[in-house]
Amino acid sequence: MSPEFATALAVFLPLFGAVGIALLDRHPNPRETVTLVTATALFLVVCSVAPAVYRGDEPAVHFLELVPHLSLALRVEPLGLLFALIASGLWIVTSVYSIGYMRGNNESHQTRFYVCFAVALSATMGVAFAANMLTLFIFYEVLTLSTYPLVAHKGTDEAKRGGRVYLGLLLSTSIGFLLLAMIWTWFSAGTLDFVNGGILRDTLDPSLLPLMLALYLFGIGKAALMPFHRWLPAAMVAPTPVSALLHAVAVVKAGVFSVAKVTIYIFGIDFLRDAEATTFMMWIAAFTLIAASLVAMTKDNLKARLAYSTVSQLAYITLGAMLVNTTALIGAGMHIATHAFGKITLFFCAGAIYLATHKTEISDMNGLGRAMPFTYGAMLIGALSIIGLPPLGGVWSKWYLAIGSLEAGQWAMLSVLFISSLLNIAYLLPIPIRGFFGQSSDRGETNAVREAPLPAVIALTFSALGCLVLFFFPGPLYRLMALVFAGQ
Amino acid sequence: MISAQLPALQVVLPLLAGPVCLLLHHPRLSWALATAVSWLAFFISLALLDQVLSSGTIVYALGGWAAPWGIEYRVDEINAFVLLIVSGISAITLAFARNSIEYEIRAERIHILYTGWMLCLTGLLGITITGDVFNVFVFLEIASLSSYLLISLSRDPRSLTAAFRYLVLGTIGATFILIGIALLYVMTGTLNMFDLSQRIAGVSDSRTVKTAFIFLSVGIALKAAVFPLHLWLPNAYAYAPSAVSALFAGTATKVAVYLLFRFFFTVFDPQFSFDVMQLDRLLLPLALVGVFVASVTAIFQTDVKRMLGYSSVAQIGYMVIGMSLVSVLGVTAGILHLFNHALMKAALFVVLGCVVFRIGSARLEDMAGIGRAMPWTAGAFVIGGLSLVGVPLTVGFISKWYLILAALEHGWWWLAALVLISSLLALVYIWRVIEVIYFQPPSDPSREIAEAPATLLIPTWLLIVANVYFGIDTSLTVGVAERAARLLMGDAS
Amino acid sequence: MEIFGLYNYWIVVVLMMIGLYVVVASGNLIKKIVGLNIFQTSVFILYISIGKLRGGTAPILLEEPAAYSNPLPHVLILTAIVVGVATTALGLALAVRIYGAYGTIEEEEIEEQEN
Amino acid sequence: MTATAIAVARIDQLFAAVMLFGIYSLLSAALFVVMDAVDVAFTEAAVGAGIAIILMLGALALTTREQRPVPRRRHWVALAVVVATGSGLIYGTLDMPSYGDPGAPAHLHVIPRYLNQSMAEIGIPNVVTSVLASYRGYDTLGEIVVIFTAAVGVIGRLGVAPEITALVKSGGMQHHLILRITAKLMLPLIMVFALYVQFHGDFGPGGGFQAGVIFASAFILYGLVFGLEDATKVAPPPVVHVIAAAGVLLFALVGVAGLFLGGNYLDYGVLADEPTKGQHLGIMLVELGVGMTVAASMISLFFAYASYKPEE
Repeated sequence: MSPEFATALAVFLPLFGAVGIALLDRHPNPRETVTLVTATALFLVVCSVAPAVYRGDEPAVHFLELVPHLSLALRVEPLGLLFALIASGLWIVTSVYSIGYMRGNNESHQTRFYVCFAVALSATMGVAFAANMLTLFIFYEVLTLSTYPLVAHKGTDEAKRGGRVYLGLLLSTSIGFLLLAMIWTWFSAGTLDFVNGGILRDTLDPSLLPLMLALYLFGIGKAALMPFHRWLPAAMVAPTPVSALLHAVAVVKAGVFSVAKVTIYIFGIDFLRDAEATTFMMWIAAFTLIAASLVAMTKDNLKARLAYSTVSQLAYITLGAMLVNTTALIGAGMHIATHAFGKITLFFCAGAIYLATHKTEISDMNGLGRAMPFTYGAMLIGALSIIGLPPLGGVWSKWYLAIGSLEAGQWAMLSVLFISSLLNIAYLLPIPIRGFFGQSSDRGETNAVREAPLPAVIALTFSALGCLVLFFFPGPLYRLMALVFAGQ
Repeated sequence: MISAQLPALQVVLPLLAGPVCLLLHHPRLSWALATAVSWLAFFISLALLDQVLSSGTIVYALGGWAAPWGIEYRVDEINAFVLLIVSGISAITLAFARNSIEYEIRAERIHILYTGWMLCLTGLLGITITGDVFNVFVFLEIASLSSYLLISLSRDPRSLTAAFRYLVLGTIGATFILIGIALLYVMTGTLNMFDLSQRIAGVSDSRTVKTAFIFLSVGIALKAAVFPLHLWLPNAYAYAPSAVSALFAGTATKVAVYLLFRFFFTVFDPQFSFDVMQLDRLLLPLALVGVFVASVTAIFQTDVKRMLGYSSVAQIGYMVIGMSLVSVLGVTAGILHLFNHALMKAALFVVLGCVVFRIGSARLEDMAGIGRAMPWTAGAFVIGGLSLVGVPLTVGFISKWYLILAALEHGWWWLAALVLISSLLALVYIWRVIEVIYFQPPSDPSREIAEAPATLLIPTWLLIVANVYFGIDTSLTVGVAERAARLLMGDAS
Repeated sequence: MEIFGLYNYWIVVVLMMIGLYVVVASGNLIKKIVGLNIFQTSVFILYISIGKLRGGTAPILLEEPAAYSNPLPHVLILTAIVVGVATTALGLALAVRIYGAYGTIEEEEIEEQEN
Repeated sequence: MTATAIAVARIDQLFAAVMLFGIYSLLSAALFVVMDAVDVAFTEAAVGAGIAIILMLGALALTTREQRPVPRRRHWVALAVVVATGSGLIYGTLDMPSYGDPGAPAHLHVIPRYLNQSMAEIGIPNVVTSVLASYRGYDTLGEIVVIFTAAVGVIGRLGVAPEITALVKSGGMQHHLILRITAKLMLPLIMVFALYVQFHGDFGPGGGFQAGVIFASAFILYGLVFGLEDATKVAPPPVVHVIAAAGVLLFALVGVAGLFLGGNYLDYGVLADEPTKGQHLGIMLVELGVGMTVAASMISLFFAYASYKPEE
C-alpha cells in the first residue's frame, strides 16, 4: 500500500465503516464489530503512512479543483500525522468503551450514534491531512455537523439547547471569522496551500497582521478561546464516549491543531515573530488559561469541571503557538498528545462512575474510589498527567512550553503556566482524593457499587497506561514535532 | 439547418405546447407533453450555450427582418446561461410535479395548470432570449399573467389574495417598464437593445433618459422582488402549489434579476448606470438592509414555505450586492448566485412539496419528527438548507466565496463580514426547521407517515445532487459566469 | 426650452398619476383594477403622443407622398391594449373568487380574516 | 378627461366609477383619432369602452357595488407615491422633443424604412398592419398568447359550469320584443362588419384584433338578449376553447412553416414564390389567427363571468 493511497484511504475508510454500520441497523453485534474493525484498520492505515513521514516524505493526494487554483487535496506532514495517530488510536479504545457504555446505559438511536461517530472520525482524518486551508475548513465543518447529532443525542430540551449552543457557536465563528480570514488570505496571497514558512509574508500588510491573526484564532472556535468557549461545556450533554473522544480529543484538538497549522504554514512563525503580531492573542490565551481554571474550580458537576479544564488546557496549546518559537511549538504539539491521553482517561472515568452509580456531582462521589479501584486509579494517573507531574507524559509538553516561553523572553507567560499548574492541582486532585478518602453520607449504597462493565474498565486502564508510556518514550513524539521545523 | 433555428425553437416549442395542453384536456397527457417539451427546451438551451461558447453571440432575426426594424433574438453568454437555468429547473420540477400536483390541485384544473406552466415558461424564456425591449414587455406579461394564474390555482383561498396582490404590483411594475420604454424611444427612436446601447450614449445626459432609467429600474426591481419592493413575494410563494413555488423560486425572479443586469450593463452602459446615476450608492445599502430584514423576518415564520419566500428576498439581495460592486468579480458573483440560488431554492421547495404530499401542510409544527418517517426527504432538506447557508461543497459556498472576494477587491472587508454574518441568519432559520424535523417528537404519534414516493424523491434528489455537484465542479458555472461578467463589463480580455 | 410644446405630456402625466393614486389608495379590489386601467390608458396616450407628427396623417400609405404619423407606437399600443384587457380580465376573475371565499372585496376586511 | 379621471378617483359608487371609466376610455379613443392613431382608437373603443366595461360590470354584479371610503392614512401614502412618481415623470419630459416635432429621433430612426419601404417589401398600404403583422409580428404573437393566457386564467379560476346556471337568467331578455328584433337585425350586420374589418385591415384601419372584438361583442349581445343557454348552444364553451387555442396555434404554425421553407421563424416571404405574395398570405393567416383567438377568448371570458356560481 503506497503512502498516498493510505492517506486517501484514511479519510474514506471511516465513511465506508459508517455505511456498513447503517446497513446493520438492526443487528447490534455485527454492527459493533464493524465499528471495531474499522477503527483498528484505520489506525493501521495511519501507521502505515508514518514511516514515510519519518523519512521526511510528505505523501500527497489531489482530489479535484473547486475553484481555479483552489483544490481539495491532502498532504501528510508530521504535525498532521501526530494528530491522526492520536485520534485514530484512541478511537479503538473509545469504541471498546462505547460498547460498554451505550449498552450499559440502554441508550436509544445507537446506530445513528455509531454512524455519526465514524463520520466524525473521517472528518478528523481530513482535518489532519488537509493540504490547504480550504480542505481543512471543509472537514472542519463536516466535523461540526457530524458531531451535532451526537451532542443532541438524547433529544431532551436540555440536549437540544446544548446542541444549539454547540452548533451556533462553532458555525458562526467558523463562517463569520474563519471563512472571512481564509478568503482574505486567498485574496492577498492567491493560494491557501500550507507552505513551510507561510504564504502571507510578502503579501499582507504587517499592520493588518494582528487583525488577520485574531480572525483566524477566534474563527477556529474549536480551539475554545474565550469568549467563544461556551460550546464546550454545552457539549457535555452528550453521552460520555462523545465527550471523551470528541470533546477531549478529536474536535478540540482539531481546533488547536488548526491553530498550529495556521501559525506555522499560513503565517509562518518567522513572519509572526518579526512582526510582533502575537502579543494580543497571547494574552487572550493566557487569560483563557487562568480564567477557565478558576471556573473549573467552581464546578461541582464532574463533566463540567473536566470541560473547563479542557478549555484551559487548549489555551496552553494556543499559547504555545503564539509564543512563536520552535521549542514552544514542539511543546504545543506534544501537549496535543499528552493532554489527549490524560483527558480521555478522565472522561472515561467520569462515564464509568455514571454507569455504575448514575452520579454526576463530585460532592456525591465521596468514598467511591474504594469500590472502584481501577477507575479511580486511572483517574489519579490522568489527573497527575494533566497537572504535569512525573512519571507521566504531561511533564514533557509542559517542560517544552516553559522553555519556549523563556526563549521568547516571556516571563509573564512562564508564571502563567506555573500558576495554572497549581490551579490544576487544586481542581483535579480533590476528585480522586475524595474518592479514596472521603466519607460517603450513605455507606450502604456505596458498598453496593461495583466497577463499570468490563469494556469500559479495559478502555480506561489502557488509556491510563498510555499516559505512563508517554513519559518513558517521548522520543517518537519529539522527533515528529522536530521534523515539522526541520525544513525551515 | 436546425441548429440555426434553435433560438426560435427555444421559445416557440413551449408556446405551441401551451394551447395543445389545453386541447388535450387530460391531466396525464398534458403533463407528459409539458415534460417532454421542457426537456426539449433544456436540450436546446444546452446546445445554444455550447454554440455561444464556441462561436460567440448568436443573432437571430425573427421574420427575417433585421434589427432594428424587426425583432431580433440575441443570445450571448449571459442569457444562454439564464436560459439553461430556466429550462433546466422547469424540466426537473415538472418531473416532480405530476404526483404533487395531482395531490394539491383539483383534477379538472390540472390541464389548465400545465397550460399555464408552458405559457409561463414561454414568457420567461422569451424575456431572456430577446434583444428587443418592447418584446421584453410582451413576454413579461405572458409570464406574469400565467404566474398569477398558477399561483391562484392552489386550493388555499389565501392564494387568491396573494395572486391578486401580485397582479396589482406586477402590473404597476410592468406599466413602469412601459413608461421607461416610451421615454427611451422618444430619445432614440429605436427599441432594439443593441441599437439602444449605441444611441443612448449620445443623449445620456438628458433628463429624459435618466428618468427612463429610473422607471425601468423600479419596474424591473418590482418584478425581481428587490427589497423593499418584495412585498408580493412571500405570500405568492407560500400559497402557490408546491411544484409551482419551486418553479418560481428557481426561475421567475432570476429572470427579472437577469433583466436588471441586462439593462444596467448592456442597454445603459455600466458607466452611466453607476457613475452618472450612482446606482450602486442606492442599491448596495438597500440590498444589505434587505438581506438582513428578510433573513430576520424569515426566522419568525411558522410556515416553512413562507420562510423560504423571505429567504429568497434575502438571496436576491446577494445578487444585487454582486451587481452593485460593478467589477468583473462582483458581477461574476451575482450571475453565479443567480444559477446557484435557483438550484438551492428549487430543491428546497421541492422538498417541501414532498412534505406537503405526506402531511398536507408545510407548517413548522406539523413537521415535527418527520426525520424518522421520511429520512430521504429530511436528508434532502438538510443538504439543501446547508447549501443555502453556504457550507462548503455546496453551491452556496461558491457563491459566497466569489461575493466576498469581490467585496475584498474593493477593500470593503466590512461588507465581506456582513455577508458572512447574514449567512448565519440563514443558518438560524434553516436550523430551526432541522431541529424540529429530527429532534421534536411528532405532535400526533398515532399518525402513520410514510416516506414520499420515488416519483417525488428522484427529482428532488436530482436537484440536491446538482447542488453538491456544482458546489464541487465549478468549471461550468464559474467559467460561464466569468465570461458573462466580462462581456457585461465590456472587458474583452 | 419649448415649454409649450410639452403641455400635452404633462396632461398625460397628471392622468397617469390619478390612475396610480386610485390603485394605491383604494382598498377595493375592483376599484384598484379600474385605477390600473386608467393608469395604463394614460400611458397609451403618452405613446400615441410620441408618434404624432405635426401635419401628419394616419399611417395608411396613399398614392401621393404625404407626411405620416409614426406607426410604431400605434403598433406597440395595440399590443399593450390587449395586454391591459387581459390583465383586467384575470384581475377581475380573481376579485370575484376572492369575494366568493371571503365575502368581501375590501382589502382590509380580507386581511382581518386572514390573520 | 382629467375631470373624468378625478371623478373616478373620488366616487365611491363602483358602478358609476366603471361607467365613468368607460367615458374616459371613449374620450381617449377620440384623442387617438386626433393623433392619427385610427387603429388604436378603434381598438380602445372596442376594448376599453366595450369589453373591459362588460367585464367590470360582470365582476360588480358578482360582488358588490359599494366601496368603503379611503382611509386617511392610505390617502396620504398614495398621494406621496403619486407626487414622487409624477414629478419624476415631469422632470423626465423636460428634455423631450416637443409634441409633434418632426425632428424628434422617434421620427428619424427606424421609422423611415417602414414608411418608405413597406409598400415594396410587404405590399400593403396600412403601415400599422405591416409592422404589426410582419416587421414586429412576433410581438403580436406574444400579444395573442397574453390574451389566451388570460382566457385560460379566467376559465381556470371561474370555471365554466357544465349546466349553465346563469346570472343572466336563461330566459335573457327574450320578452323584450323590440330588443329581440333589433338584435336579430343587428347581429348579421355586426358579423359582416367584423368580417370586413378582419380582411380589410390591410388597406384601412382594422385587422384581426378589432374584428375579433367586434365579433365577440356581437356574440355577447346575442347572449344577453337570447339568454346564455341559447348562446352556448350556438357556441358550446368547449368549441370556443378549441378555437382560442387553434388561433394561437395557427399563428405560431405559420411561423413554423416559414422555418420549414428555409426562412427564419415568422418569415412570410418564403411562403409563396414571390416575397410580397408570401407576405400577403402570411399576414392574412396570422390575422385570422389573431381574430380567432381574440373572439374566442372574449366569448369564453363572457361565458365564464356569466355562468359563474360561487362554490358551495
